[in-house]
Amino acid sequence: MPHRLLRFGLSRKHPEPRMFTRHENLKPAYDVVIIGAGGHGLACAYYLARDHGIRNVAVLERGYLGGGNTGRNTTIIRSNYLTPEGVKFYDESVRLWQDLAVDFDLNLFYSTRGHFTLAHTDSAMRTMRWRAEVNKHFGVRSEAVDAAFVKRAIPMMDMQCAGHAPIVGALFHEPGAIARHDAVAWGYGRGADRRGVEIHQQCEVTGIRTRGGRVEGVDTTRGPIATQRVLCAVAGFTPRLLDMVGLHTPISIHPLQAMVSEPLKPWLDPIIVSGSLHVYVSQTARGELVMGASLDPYELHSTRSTLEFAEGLASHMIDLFPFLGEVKVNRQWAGLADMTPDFAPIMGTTPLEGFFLDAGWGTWGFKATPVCGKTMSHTVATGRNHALIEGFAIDRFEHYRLTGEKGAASVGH
Amino acid sequence: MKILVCPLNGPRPVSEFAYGGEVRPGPDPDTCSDAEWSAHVFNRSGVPAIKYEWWCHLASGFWFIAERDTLRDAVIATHPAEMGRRPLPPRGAP
Amino acid sequence: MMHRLEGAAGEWIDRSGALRFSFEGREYAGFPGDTISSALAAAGVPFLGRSFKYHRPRGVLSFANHDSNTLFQVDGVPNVRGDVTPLRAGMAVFAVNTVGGLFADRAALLDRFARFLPVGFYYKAFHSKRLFPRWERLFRAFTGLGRIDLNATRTPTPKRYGFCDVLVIGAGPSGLSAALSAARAGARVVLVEEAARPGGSGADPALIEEASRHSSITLLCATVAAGVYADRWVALAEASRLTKMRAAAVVFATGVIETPAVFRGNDLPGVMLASAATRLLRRHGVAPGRRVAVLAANREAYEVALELHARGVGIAAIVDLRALADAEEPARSCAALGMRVLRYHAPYEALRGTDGTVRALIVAPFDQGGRVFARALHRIDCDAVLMSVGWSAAVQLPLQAGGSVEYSQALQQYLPAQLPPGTFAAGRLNGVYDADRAADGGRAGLLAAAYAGHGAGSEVKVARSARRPSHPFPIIDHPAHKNFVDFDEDLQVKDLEDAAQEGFDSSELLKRYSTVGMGPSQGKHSNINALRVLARVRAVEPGDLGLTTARPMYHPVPMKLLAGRSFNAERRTPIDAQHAALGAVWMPAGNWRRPEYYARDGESRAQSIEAEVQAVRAAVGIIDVGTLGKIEVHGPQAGEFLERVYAGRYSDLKVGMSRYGLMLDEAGVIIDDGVIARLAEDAYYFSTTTGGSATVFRELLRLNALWGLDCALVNVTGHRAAFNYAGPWCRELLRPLTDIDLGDAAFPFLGVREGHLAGAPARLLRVGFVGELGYEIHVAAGDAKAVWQALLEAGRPRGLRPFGVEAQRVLRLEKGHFIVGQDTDGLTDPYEVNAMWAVNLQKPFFVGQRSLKILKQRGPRQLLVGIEILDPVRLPKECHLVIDRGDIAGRVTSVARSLTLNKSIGLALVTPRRARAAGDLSIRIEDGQLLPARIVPTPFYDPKNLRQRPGGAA
Amino acid sequence: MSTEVSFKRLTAGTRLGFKGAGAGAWLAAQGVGVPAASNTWSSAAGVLTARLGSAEYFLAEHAADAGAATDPGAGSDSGAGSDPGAGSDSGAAGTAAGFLRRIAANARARPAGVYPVLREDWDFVLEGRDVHSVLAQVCNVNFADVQSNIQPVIMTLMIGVAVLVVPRGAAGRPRYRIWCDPSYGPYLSDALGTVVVESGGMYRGATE
Repeated sequence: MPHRLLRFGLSRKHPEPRMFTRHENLKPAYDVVIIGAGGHGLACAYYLARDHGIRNVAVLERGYLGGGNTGRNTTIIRSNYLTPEGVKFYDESVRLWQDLAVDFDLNLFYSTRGHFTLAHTDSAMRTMRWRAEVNKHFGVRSEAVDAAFVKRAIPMMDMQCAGHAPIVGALFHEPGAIARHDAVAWGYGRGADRRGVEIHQQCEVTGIRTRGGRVEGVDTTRGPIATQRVLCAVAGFTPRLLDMVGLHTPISIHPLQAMVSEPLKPWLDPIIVSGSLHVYVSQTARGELVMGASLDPYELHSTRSTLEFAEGLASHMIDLFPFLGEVKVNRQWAGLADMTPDFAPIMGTTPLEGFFLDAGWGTWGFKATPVCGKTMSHTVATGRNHALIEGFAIDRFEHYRLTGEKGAASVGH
Repeated sequence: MKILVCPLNGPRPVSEFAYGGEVRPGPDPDTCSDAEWSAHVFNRSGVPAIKYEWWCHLASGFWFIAERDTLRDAVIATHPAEMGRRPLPPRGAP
Repeated sequence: MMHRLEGAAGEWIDRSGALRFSFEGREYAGFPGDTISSALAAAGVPFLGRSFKYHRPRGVLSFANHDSNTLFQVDGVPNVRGDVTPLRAGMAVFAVNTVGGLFADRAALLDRFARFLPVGFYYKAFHSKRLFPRWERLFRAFTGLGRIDLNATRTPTPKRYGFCDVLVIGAGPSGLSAALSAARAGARVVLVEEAARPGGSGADPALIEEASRHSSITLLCATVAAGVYADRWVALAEASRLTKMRAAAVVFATGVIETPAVFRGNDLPGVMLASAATRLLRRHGVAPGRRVAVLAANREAYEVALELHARGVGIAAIVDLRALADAEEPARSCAALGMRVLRYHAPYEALRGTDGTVRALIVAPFDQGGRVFARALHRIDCDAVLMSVGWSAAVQLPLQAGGSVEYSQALQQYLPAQLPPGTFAAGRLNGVYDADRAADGGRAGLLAAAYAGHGAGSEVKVARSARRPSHPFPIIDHPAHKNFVDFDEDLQVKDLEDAAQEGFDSSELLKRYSTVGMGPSQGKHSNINALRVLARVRAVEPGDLGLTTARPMYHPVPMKLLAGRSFNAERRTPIDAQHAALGAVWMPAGNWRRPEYYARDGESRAQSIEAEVQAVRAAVGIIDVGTLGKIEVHGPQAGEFLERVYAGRYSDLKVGMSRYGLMLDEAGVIIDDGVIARLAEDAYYFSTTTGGSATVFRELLRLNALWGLDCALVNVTGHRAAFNYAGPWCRELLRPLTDIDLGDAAFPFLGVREGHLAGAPARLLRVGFVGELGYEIHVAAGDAKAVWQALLEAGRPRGLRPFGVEAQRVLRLEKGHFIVGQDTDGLTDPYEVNAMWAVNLQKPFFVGQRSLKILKQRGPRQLLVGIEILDPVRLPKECHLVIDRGDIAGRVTSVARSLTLNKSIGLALVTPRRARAAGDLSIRIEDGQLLPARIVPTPFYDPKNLRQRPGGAA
Repeated sequence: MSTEVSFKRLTAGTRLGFKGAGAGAWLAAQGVGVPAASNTWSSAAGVLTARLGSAEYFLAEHAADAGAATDPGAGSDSGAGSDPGAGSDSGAAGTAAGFLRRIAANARARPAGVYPVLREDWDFVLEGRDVHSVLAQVCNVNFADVQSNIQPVIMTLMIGVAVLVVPRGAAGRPRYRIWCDPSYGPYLSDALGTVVVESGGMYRGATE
């Protein structure tokens, strides 16, 4: 047992301070207001305070800390993207991820498991090879592997997928990892809090005040705030915030559902994704199978669950792993995803001076949490887009310069 | 599962339908600016509201227009596709 | 210790039979009608499982599927719910989550270190970069519950759709009454009950009888309403079937779930919920012990005491937590029988006996804040402790349905507040207890029936319970803790307080940090007490904190039930069997399958494909292209329609001629292509890609509905077969088979003609996709086999080979034709693949036209070029990268070894700079080596296209 | 007692389709009993005419259907009050085919607003007392509640395949004609056959 647990046994009172100070009131003004206390917003606050010395920051959250997509996603972390912009960006994120637990002094259960994106057709295999080659070009460990390799790595899987979608190969991404999603928000939140950032939960933004094309302040359910800089990091709710400042983007909202099994003794080490079967699955440190599939087919701003989703996903899980029939699904849930036409985010400065955007996260926002914090804090601090996010600028659509990450999005994750 | 009332086939579960996106009359391509056009092509009104949407009943290939509250996933009314040829009556928030 | 009593009326077991089974390797016997847990309890097995975190011994708690310490491994199936799973002869039952067996669990050591393992301890340590992997391996060795059998096979189970007027969930007193009143009003009723028999917590047998017999009530027992979804769509899970029930109206009669008192040792085997003891006693004739202590905070406590007494079980004492306990019945009878009743006392600690089960209960005077006067401790010897201190409303399903709840101070439970249209609540869930439950059920049943269009509803108002069935704070602190709130996750009061102290002091954050309610029982027995603890910390009322979101499943559902038979709709061309007979090696194409090539004895894959290519180049070949989308458009404005959906011009297309067509989306991106043939002034026939056929046709229907042009679209993809018969000999071979004049004058290149072929009505298109003289032959699906056979036989003497998709790819590559989706990607526009020849920007309008004007100014981001691989042996693969001075300059989209040309050729999308520079470039293959290649003009083969029109230009 | 349901593929008789604003009137002029309402069917002289939406028609021989009337129980179809045409089916078989062929021939003149639709559908009959227990496993439409007296045509999805369903038969002896795209025929035939057999019914598979 690690010595640091001893103090718990030896002290009478629980020797842990609050992770997040409770602030009864808002200050009249802040240097920066971050809307959304999810992983992204908190990460940006953390790096603003730590790396840019900007500590007079308020993070406003309508619900509770980490309660949005940060706490609803299936925690897959990878950098096996398709476009150079994507690969460089997520590779930096994976690099940051690996040191995060130590930075925070908080165990995130960051667990490198290896990530297989299965290919069931030769055209899918072509995409896998494309991704592998681009990844390798930027030093990211990915390989297009054949069916035999997959069989060796995941011997219990039905390579024929019940006969209707035989596996011809896969993209194997060694650094693929999972992490304890909530802890990421808590780690950034605590780190920001300790550096003077104020986190206000149950504080909803009702309006954003502007004058002459620049931000002046934010109205909230707990009163107005004056500020020159606002970061919008509210994946799932972005259009509602943008509507307050009259900005238009391609973002439309679709629910993304997931489900989790009862705890089982570990049997599945790697992360498995199948585009054709619309499945991704990993086994958590608690022994649960966390399973997801593709987006709901139509726009909806509700996190309701559907039976069709559970039916389809269970069916495809059993196609891959026929022995799972008796394994029970414990719980379904859903999050709201900001979808963009090119499956790439929308980040950085906007036509409205002082208003910064961290949005369009589709189904892949969690893995980008650290790099978003890094790049957005730089962007907010300097007013200029960080080099790593130039490909994700809001004006790329107007100029028909989409990023084209679609090919990497298989089922999203 | 959600029920949609198809003007041709009556009430059916949503699994019998394909979603065709919001009904979005565009600007005149001959007179509009590039910016107006790209905005039409790419931008969407992502704010929850009661929207006119294209829906197709798969088994009959029948397209129609539904007024749906995208916040509650409630279909308020359905209309024949012809409605899409004329300017649509305005719709409010849910 | 628990034991079986003499038989009594109404029990569910059949004492004449005996079921032998084993538990942890030891032999036991139970009766038909037993569950696994009841049989083990009857056999006096001291405990049934180990807890999740500390591996503490645990026994029956709820006996109602609400606790996870009675999950078993049964015949290789993990996490079998022993409380509700019927006992079968020969079952081999094991506890889950033990190291070395239930009775010698080495992991039990963890219990000693509990104080070193506070809430969220795993966040506080083990994360040094070097050591975490090692710790993780250790955690993974201990984590999880059941073990799955990797050799288990798939068991397809049927699924069905169900339809009813009124669905009643729960067959207790209120549910039965609801079902009856709805049925009497004329509704078709389905009544579901998760227990094996109706009756719930005790309904009038006459009521049960009547409801079970009623002709318009379908009673489904042992059936769990697992989830309530949109528009009253309810998942009903039986042991081996899922029913998806569409109900016009729903009555929730889900009742209440008994919740434990929280005190040190409340998890010892022998300490259980009073309702669990009642169920064991009534259904299975099992007594909880011989001297039983009852913790009381409601009337039910006294009722259970009387019931046990009547069956000869000794009552050690009734410990009533309340200041003013009931004086009237049934408390009076208990006193009259001389039972010892301690008022205003609370359990301070339960003591463990040598066998690990409860031996005694230490009680003390109690204040309502959860503190006891520890100086006045008092010992009660007992071998069982029943907890009857409160209930938690089963609001999960109403919440899933979209309803809201509010916390009732009077009742100390949540009550439905708003319920969505067509849903109703009844009985204890609704705050109506005791005899009034039936009346409340009747009311709800009538309202539900009326909503479903039967009867006039009901004006009746049924009052909520005047008594308070639940104690506001049945939670007792103890300096040494081990007073458990959550039995799934081993959470003690202090764990929740500590979590709150660390800032996780909203119900959602508390859940996420402490994991309270995240176990297999999803907090059914723990959420309400956790809220009470948190409320005390925050100095608010539980109602101020709000519940965490309720989501499906109500009880976990096996994936096999959700999966059902898992149908996968697949399409076949009419000559699928013929392909198989010819040795087709299949590849998926959309939801079709197509021959990739035809395997022959003594040929490798590559050899077969080469031979197929050579057959087309030198003699004749045939390929089934029936999977292409095939669409007809008829009507005066058919041409206008095509002008709008394709980028090219078609109104000027001569009748009897065809033209290539490129389809763009609004952004100017290439989404599909095909050939458009004009059959008559007002009739066109055109093709789409295999993958795009369904979606393209659907979008065309939408555009037609939107534009309202005078034309009609017909999708004949599945109704027409199509073959491409190509090669220098094809015309000679076709002549004797058809009445169509095939001469160049009568039937020029790109012509389309209708007539007969091999006796069948046929439509022929003279095409050049593979670069030889060739005809696409389109016939009705019903004629396909005969025509295919005739074409094969005609060609045999000339060495015809059927060719597959791979050969076709080589053939078209030699001609430099691109394939949409392979040589283009999700952003490719016509400029980038030099396809502007197929675009007519002068037309008034077509989809994507306006964007092309913008794309022209933007300029291409990549350009498709032909390449020749200069390496004599090695070949790059498709999607290998083009490298220019160390940077990515593009990728290979198609590549093949061409025997015809005796060189390796391909297509590549490269940066405009690189494309214009022409000349040599290098391609990086898997191993990182660079292969030299050169940009060359296309077509590679027959650049003047003479072979596809041997008679010269038409 | 075994389940009483049988499922069989019929050897396809003549089938025709027409589309277009003029189709209804033209068919009427050809002597076809054209249904007045969308998604309903009518039957005369052994020809079943289904109106798909407002301006599309599907014509098929009843004869093929009645031809199946050899197996036990199916005979009750003739008496079926729900289907005026059914009575004449068996007798009309030959003439029906000829009639349809004539219509097809006349259509080649391309009358205005009448567009021929090639129909090569696979053709099935699902019938028997317990037929609804089978349908409930493959389709989300509540056939038990379908008002067969209005002679509805139901376009829906069956285990993922678009089908055209015409309810026939008498009360207590439900009977359904089912058509689907030929490319889905083998799948639907096998999958539905499996369900029928597993439910204890009778399946006569695709007869080539």
